[in-house]
Amino acid sequence: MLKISLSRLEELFAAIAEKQTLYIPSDRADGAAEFTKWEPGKALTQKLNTLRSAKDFFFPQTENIVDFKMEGKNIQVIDQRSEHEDFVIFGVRPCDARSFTILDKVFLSEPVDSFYKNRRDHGTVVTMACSRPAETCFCGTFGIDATEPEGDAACWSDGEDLFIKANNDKGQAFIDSISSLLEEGDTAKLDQVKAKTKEILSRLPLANLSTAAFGGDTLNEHFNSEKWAELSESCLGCGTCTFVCPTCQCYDIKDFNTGNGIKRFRCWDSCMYSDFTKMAHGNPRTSQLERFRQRFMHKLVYFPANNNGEFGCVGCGRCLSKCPISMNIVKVMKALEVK
Amino acid sequence: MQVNENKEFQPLIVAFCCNWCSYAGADLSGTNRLNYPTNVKIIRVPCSCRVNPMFILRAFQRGADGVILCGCHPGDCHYTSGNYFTRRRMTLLFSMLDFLGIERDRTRVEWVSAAEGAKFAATMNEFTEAVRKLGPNRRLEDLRCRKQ
Amino acid sequence: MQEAMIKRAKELLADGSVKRVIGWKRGEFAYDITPAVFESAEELDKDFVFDDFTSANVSKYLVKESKKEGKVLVFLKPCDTYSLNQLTKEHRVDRDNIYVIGIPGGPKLDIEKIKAKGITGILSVKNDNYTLKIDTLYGEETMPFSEAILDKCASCKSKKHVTYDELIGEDGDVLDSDRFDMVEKLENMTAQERYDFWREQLSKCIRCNACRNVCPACTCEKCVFDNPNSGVENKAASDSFEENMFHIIRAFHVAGRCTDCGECSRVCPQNIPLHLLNRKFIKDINSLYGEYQAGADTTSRAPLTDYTADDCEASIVHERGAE
Amino acid sequence: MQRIGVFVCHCGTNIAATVDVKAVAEALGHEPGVVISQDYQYMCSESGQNLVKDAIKEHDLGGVVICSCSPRMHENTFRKAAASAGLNPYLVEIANIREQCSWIHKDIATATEKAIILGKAAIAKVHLNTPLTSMESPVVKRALVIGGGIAGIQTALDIAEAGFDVDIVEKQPTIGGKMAQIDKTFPTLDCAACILTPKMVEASQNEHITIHSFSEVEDVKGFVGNFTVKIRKKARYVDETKCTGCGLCTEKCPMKKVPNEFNMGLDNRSAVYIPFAQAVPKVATIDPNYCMMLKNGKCGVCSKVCSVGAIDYKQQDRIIEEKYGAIVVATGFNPIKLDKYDEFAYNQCPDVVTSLELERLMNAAGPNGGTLLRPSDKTHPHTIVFVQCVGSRCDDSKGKPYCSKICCMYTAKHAMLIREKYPDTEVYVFYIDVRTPGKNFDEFYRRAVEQYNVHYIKGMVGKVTPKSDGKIGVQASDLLSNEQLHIDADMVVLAVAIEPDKTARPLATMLTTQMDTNDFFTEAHPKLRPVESATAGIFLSGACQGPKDIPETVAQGSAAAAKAIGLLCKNSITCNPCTAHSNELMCNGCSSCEKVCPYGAITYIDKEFRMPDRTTAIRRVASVNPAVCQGCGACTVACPSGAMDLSGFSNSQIMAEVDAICK
Amino acid sequence: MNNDTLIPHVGVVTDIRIDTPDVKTFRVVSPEGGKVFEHMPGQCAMLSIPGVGEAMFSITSSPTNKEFMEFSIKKCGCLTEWLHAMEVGQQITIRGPYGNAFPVDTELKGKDLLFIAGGIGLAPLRSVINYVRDKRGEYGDVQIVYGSRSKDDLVDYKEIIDEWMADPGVEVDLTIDNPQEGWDGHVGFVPNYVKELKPSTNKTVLVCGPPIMIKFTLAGLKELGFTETQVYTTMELRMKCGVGKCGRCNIGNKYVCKDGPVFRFDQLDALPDEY
Repeated sequence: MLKISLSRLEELFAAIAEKQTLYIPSDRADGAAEFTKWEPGKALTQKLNTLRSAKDFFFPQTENIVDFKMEGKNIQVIDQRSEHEDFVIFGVRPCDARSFTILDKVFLSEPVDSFYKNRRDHGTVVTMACSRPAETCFCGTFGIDATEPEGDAACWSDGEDLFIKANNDKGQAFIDSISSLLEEGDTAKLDQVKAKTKEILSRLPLANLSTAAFGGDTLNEHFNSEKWAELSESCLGCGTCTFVCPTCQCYDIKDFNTGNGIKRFRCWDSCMYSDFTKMAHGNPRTSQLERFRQRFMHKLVYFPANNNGEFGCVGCGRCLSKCPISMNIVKVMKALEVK
Repeated sequence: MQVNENKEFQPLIVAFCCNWCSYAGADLSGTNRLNYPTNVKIIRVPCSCRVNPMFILRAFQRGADGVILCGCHPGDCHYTSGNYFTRRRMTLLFSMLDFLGIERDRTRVEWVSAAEGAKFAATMNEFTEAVRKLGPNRRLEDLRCRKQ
Repeated sequence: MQEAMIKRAKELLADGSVKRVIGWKRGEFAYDITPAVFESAEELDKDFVFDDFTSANVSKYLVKESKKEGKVLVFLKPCDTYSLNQLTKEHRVDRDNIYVIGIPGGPKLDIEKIKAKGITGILSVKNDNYTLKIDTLYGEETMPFSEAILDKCASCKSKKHVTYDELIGEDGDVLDSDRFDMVEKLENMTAQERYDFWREQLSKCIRCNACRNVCPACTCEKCVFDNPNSGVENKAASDSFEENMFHIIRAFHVAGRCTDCGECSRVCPQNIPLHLLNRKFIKDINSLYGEYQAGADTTSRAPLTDYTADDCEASIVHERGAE
Repeated sequence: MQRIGVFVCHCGTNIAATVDVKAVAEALGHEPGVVISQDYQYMCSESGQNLVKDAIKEHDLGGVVICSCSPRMHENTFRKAAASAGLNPYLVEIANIREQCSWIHKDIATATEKAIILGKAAIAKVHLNTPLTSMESPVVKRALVIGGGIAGIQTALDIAEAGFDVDIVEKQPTIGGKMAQIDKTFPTLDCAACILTPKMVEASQNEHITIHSFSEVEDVKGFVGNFTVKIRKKARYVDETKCTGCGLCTEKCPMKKVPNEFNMGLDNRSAVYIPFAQAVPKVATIDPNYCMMLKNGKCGVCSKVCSVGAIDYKQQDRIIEEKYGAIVVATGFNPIKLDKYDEFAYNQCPDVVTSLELERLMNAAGPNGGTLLRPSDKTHPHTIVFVQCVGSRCDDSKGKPYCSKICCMYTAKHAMLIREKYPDTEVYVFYIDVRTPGKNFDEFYRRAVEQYNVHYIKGMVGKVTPKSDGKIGVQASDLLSNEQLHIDADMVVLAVAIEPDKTARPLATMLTTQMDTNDFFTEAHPKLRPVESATAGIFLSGACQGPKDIPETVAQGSAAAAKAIGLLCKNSITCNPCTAHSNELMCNGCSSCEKVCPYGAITYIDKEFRMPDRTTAIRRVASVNPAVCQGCGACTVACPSGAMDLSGFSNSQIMAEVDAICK
Repeated sequence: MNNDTLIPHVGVVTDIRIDTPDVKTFRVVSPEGGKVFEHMPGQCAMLSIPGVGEAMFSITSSPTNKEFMEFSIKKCGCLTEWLHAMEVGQQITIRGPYGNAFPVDTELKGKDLLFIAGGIGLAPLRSVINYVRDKRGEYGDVQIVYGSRSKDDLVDYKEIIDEWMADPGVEVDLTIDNPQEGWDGHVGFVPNYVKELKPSTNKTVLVCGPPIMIKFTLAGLKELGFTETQVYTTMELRMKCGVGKCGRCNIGNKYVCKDGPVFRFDQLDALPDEY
C-alpha cells in the first residue's frame, strides 16, 4: 500500500492545499477538535473525533437558496448558485464517512438537491481508520468497520507511517495528485494495529448493541410502545443531539428581509423542537413524547423502511456525550428491544 | 460652486424619543431652528421605557451606526417611573454591549425635557460627531443588510 | 448518601406524602446520568443514583411536574434551591405541591475534563480519597479529583439551601467565591480584545438551544426566538450578528433572574462560557444597585423591575476605566 | 397589505422651502401598498383635510400617512378627518417633516432624502397599524379634594355649587390651612379671618360637601372617572358627632404645656384642644403625645367634664373607602426649616422670627393679643430688620432654587402695618429684588416705601448675632451704596422660602402624578393646561403646584373646580386605546409586568386553557385593565416572553420603523 | 447548474375570484403567459410571497386546462391573509408540482366515481372532477356530493350550477349544514347526506374535507358496504420542502408531500395514528 511517513504530514497537507482547499480536524483553543481549513503549521488532532460532525461540508447549518427582489407587484428571482470550489476533507472517521452515504440517500434521491450535490461533487472525502475507539462508540452496530473506512480514499496510521488507499475514482485521482510524495510500504505493522483495534472494538461496552429489534417492519410495534413516555420525560427539547448528529438532515426554509431584498435560506432544524411541525391550523406533534419518538423512529424504523434496511445512525457516539441530560439512541434501543 | 463634495463618513443615527419630553424637545429645537445633522432619524415612542433592547439591536443589525435613547428627566416621567426602568435596563444593556467589545460610544441615553430644544440639538450634534469618529458599525452589523 | 435518599424517598412514597420523586437515573456508563421521575420503590432501587456525576439541576422539571396531581418529591442541591425559589417567585411552580429534600451540593465532576486529559474508553470512575481511579479500555488511569471538578462547582457561591422541607446532611453557608474573576479579567481587556474573545466563543454556537432549554429561568410558554411575530425569531445564526443577538437577548431576559446555577455552560456542546454573560449582569447589578442574589428569597423585587430615584446613569458605562 | 394614501404638506414654505415636497410625494408613491401619494399647500386646512377624506373614500384606503408638522400638532386633526371619512382614526400616522426635518436642516437634497426616509418609516408603521376603538368608562359623580386650605375650600365650594358631591380630606383637625394663620392680606389689608371663616362655614354647611378633618389619604386605586380612595380617619379620641365644641374640656385639661402649632409654637395649648375659635369642624381633639390619660392611663378629666360624653379614649383610626370621579390636590405649602441657616441665629435667638410667626405675633388672636412684642422679653421692638429671600432663589443645596413669590408682598404688608401701628419703629428691609407684579401690588409696595418710609436696602444680610444687651446685631451690605451696614435690631423677621407640604411626594406616588425636583406637582402643560396634572382626572389647586398668593390660589382653586366639573358632567369618558394587552397563550404569569406598571393596571387571573397537546391546564395569566392602562409600555419590555404588547406602538410597528429608517 | 426544485418560478395572478367570505380563487400564469408547469389532478404547488411565507396548496384547476392554473385558498394564517389582500397583476412565486396525484390514469380509469367534499375540501377534487368531465368517455358515472356550512360557503358555486349541474353525465348533490333563506336544497351534514343518498357500492370514492367530516363519511361508507380500498383522500400537513427531505410532513415513513397527499384508506390504516 502507498504510504508517507507521519513526520511528513505537513508536507502532504501543503501539497494537497496547493491544489484545493484542505480541511483537517485540529484542536481549537478550548481543546475540542473541529474541522478547519488547513494552513501551514496546523496539526492533525490526536482526538478520536471532531466535536461537530463533518456534515456541514455538504449540508451547512445555514445556506442561501435564492434571493428575491420585490418591486411593486413584481418579483425577481435571483439564483445565487455557483459551482463550488474543489476541496478535500481529510481525516474523516469511518462513522462520519458512512453518514455521507446516508445523507446521499436523502439529498441525491429524486429530485436531487443541487446545493448538496454541488458540494458533494466538489468534495473529496479522505477517511482515517480508528485505532483508539471510545466507550461511546458503537459504529459496529450499524455494520461499520472502524478499521476499514469508506470514503473516496482511506488512510491508516501504524504509528510511524500514514497508509493511503483509494476507494473509488475520485479517491484515485486524489492519490494521483499527491503520488510524488507517496511510496509503496509494508503493511505488516499496520495489520497488527488493525487487529489490536478490532480486539478493542469487540470489548467496547456497546459492542453487543444490536439492531435486530428494529427496521421497517417494526413500525407499529415500536410506535405504540409504552416506553416512550419514560424515555422522553426528561428530554429538554433542545437540538443538541440533532445538531451534533452526522445523519440528521431535517431543515427549515426561511426568508430574511434585508431591507433591500429577501434572502431565502435553509437552515438545520430539529424534529425535537416544539414548533417543528406547527402550521397555521394545528400541530400534529404537540408533545415532547411525539417529537422524541419521531427522532428515534426515523433513525431506527422509518429510514430503514424507505432505504432497504439501512439505519439512520452511524454510532459515532456524539449524542451520547453531548446530550445535556444524557438521553440517547443507545438508551432508547436498549429500552425498546426488551419486549 | 460645487455642491458639498465632502466624502466624510455619514453615520446613521436612530434616536428613540419619548412622546412627552424628548420628542417635544426635538420639536422645540425645530421650532427654534436649531440645526442638527440629517443623520439623526427619530422614532417616537410613548415613553423611553417602551424601548426594548431588541429594538436597539435591530437598529444596529439593519445598519444604524449609533442609537440614542431620549426620555424625560428622571423624576419627570409622564408615567411617573418609566424612565427609571429605562435607566436600569439601558445601563445594563450598554454595559453588556461594552463587555462584548462593542464600541461604547455607539449607544447613549440622554434626558431631554420638552423645554430643552437646545439641549436636544446639542446632544444630537455631539452624538453624531462621536459616532462619526468611530466609523461604520462593523461589530454589531448584519452583513446581509449591508448596503451595496 | 444515595442509600439515605432512596430510603427517605421510599418512606414518603409509601406513606402517600408524595406521588413522584424527581432524582437522577444511572446510565450506560459511569457518568451519563439522566434526570428522571420515579414512581415506585422498585424504580428507585433499580435506577436511582446520587454520586459525583449527578450535577444536573432538576428544578426546572418542577414547572411541569408540580402542576400534576399529587405532591412531588425533589432532591435539590444548594444551588438548585435558588432556582426553585426563583421559579416560585415567578409563579412558575406550585411550591405547595413540592416536597423539597435538601441534599449536599458538589463539587461534582465534569467528564469532559477527564476526557480532555486524553483519557478515553472510560469504563468506570472511582473517587479514592480525592484521587480519581479511572478504569478504561486502555488500562487504568488516575487524576486528582480537583482537576476534574465542574466549572460551576469550582466557583460555588453557596452551600446553603435557601428553601427545603427537610435536609439530609448538613446545611452550609453562602461562600465567598471568586466567580467574578473571569468577568473582571475580560473587563480589563481592551474592547478589541473583548470583541475578539467573544467572537471566537460565540461563533462556535450551533444554536442547539441547549442553554436555553436547560436554563431554569427560561421557562417562557413561548420563547421569543421561536415566535415568528417577535421580530427576533431565528433558528440558526445566518450571520455573526445573529450569534451575538441570541446570546445578548437571552442574557438580558434572565438578567436579575439568573441564579448563576451554571447549567448553560455545563450543557453547551461547544464549550462556550455562557455563564460569563450572566455573571457580567450579576456583577453589574451587585455593584450598581446593591448586592442581589436571584432566588435567595421569594419576595424581593428583581433589579430590573425596581429602581431608585438616584440610580446611576447609563453613562457610567462610558465613564468606566479601560476602553 | 394595506392600501395606503400619502399626503405631503408644504406648510406654506415652512416645509417646501427646504424639502422638495414633490420629490417626497413621488418617492413615497413607489412604496409597497401606496396607492395615492400627493402634496398640498396646507394639509391641515379644511381643503387639505378634504383631500384626505376624499382619497380615503375614492381609493378605499386602509391607512393614511401625512408628512407634515409634528404629530403633537395635528395628529388629532387628521385622525378626526379620517374618522369622518370612515377610516379608523388610528390608521393614520404622521411623518414629522417640519419640526424634525425642514426646520432644522438647510440643504435641500439631504433634507428631502431624510423626509423620504421619515415618510417610509411612517408607511412601514401604518402597514401594521390596527384599527383601535376607544373604550368608554363611566364617571363616578363625586370629587375628592385633598387639603382643606383656601385652595381646597374654594375648589370644593365651586364643585358643590355645580351640584356634585365633594369630599375634603384635611390632615389637621380643622380646615382653613395657612390662610387661617394669616393676620391681614395684601394689597387690601383686610382681615384674613374675616374673609376665610365664612367660606369655612359655608363649606361645612353645604349639603354636597363632606369634610374629613384629621384624615389622610391612605391609598388611591383606579383611574379617571373611577378612583377608589382609602381615607384614614385618624383617632381624635373625641366623638365628632357628639362634641358640641363648647371648649370646657380644653379649659379643664390639666396638661397645658403643649406648644400651640396654630400660633407657631409661640404659646401653649392644652392636650385636648380646638386649634382656634373658628375651627371647622369645631370639635375637640386629644393630642395623644401629651394626654396623660392616653399616655399612662391617669387623668380622665375631659371625659368627666364633657356633658355629652364625646370623649372616647378607646377610639381607633378608621379607614373608609370612597369612590370618586375626580381628585383635586390642594396640599399647600410650608415654610422651610431653618436648621441650615445658622447665620440668621434663628435657633439661638427667640427674637429672630419667621414671617408666619410675625403674622401670629401681630394677630389679635395670637399669643400677645395683637400687640407686637418681642418673644424674648415681651417689649416693644423699635428696630426691625426684614431679611428677604431666606432660602429662596438659592443656588446652593441649603435652599430652594425658585422664588417663593409671596415674600416681597407680605413683607411690604408687615412693614407697612408695623409703621402704621408703631410709627416709632424703624423698619429695614434687605432685598435682592423686589418683585411686585400683580394688580395693585406695586402701588402697595411704593406706599410702603414712600408713604411709610420703610427702609428698603438692596443687599443681603450676612450675619445676625444676638448681643448680650438683648439687641440683635445685623451685618449687611448695601449693594447700591456699596457699604457695609451694622444695625442693632430688636427683631429680625426672616422671609422664609416656602416649599410643598411633605405629604405631597407620597401622595404623588399614590396618584401617579408627576412632580418636579422641588416636589411641586407638575401641570399637564405649563401654559395650556395649568390646573390639570398629566394623569387624567387629577387636578391641581393652589400652592401644591407652585408658590402662589391668595388671589392666585383662589383663582386656581376655581379653575381646578371648573376642570373637575367638566369631567363630572360627563356620564362616561373615552379612554386612550393605545394600551397594553397580554397574549394569554404566551404569558408566563411571572408578575414582571405588574411590578413595573405605575398604574396597577395589571392583575393576574387563573384561567383554563386548552394546551397544544390537547390537554387542559389552569394557567396564571396577566390581564390588563384598558381603562387604567395609560400606555407607557414599561410592561412590554419587562415581559420576557413578549406576551405583552402595546397597541399603537407594537413591537412589530416600532421594528418596522427601525427597518425602514435603516434601509 | 440544473434547476433546483427549491428555487421557485414567478407566477402572475391574472384573476381573483371571491368564492366565499373566506375563500378566494386565484388564477396564476407564468409572466410569459401560459402555465408555469404541468401537473396531474391532486398534485400541489408551493406558493409564496417572499418575506411573508411559503405554503403548499392543491392545484384546483384541471390539467386539461392549458392556459392557467387555479388555486382556491381559504384565509387561515399569515400567508393566506397576504394572498387574499393581493390584487390582479401581483406576482408570487410558485414551485412544484409536488406529491402524487389521484390515480386518474390507472385505478380510477373506467370507474364510476363518487366525489364527496366538505367546505374548502372541494378544491383538490375540483381538479379531478373537471379532468374527468373533460375526458368523459374514459370514466363511468360521476356523482358529486358537496356540502358546506351555508350556501355562501359553497366554493365554486357558479361553476357547480352553470357547468357541473348542466353536464348530463354528472349528478350533483348539494347540502348545507343549517337551513337558510333562499336555499331549497338539502340541509344536513355531508356524512348523513351520503348515507341518505345510498350510492351504489361499485363506485370509487374520492373524499376531502375537514378531518371530522372524513371520519364520519368513511364510517358511513363502510356502513353502506364500501371497503377502504375503494376510498381515496388527500391530506395536508406542515410542509417546507415539498420533496420529502426537510423531515416534517411524515406519517410513519410516508412523506405527505412526496408519497402523498393522495392516499387510499387502506394505505393510511397501515400508518401510525399521527394525524
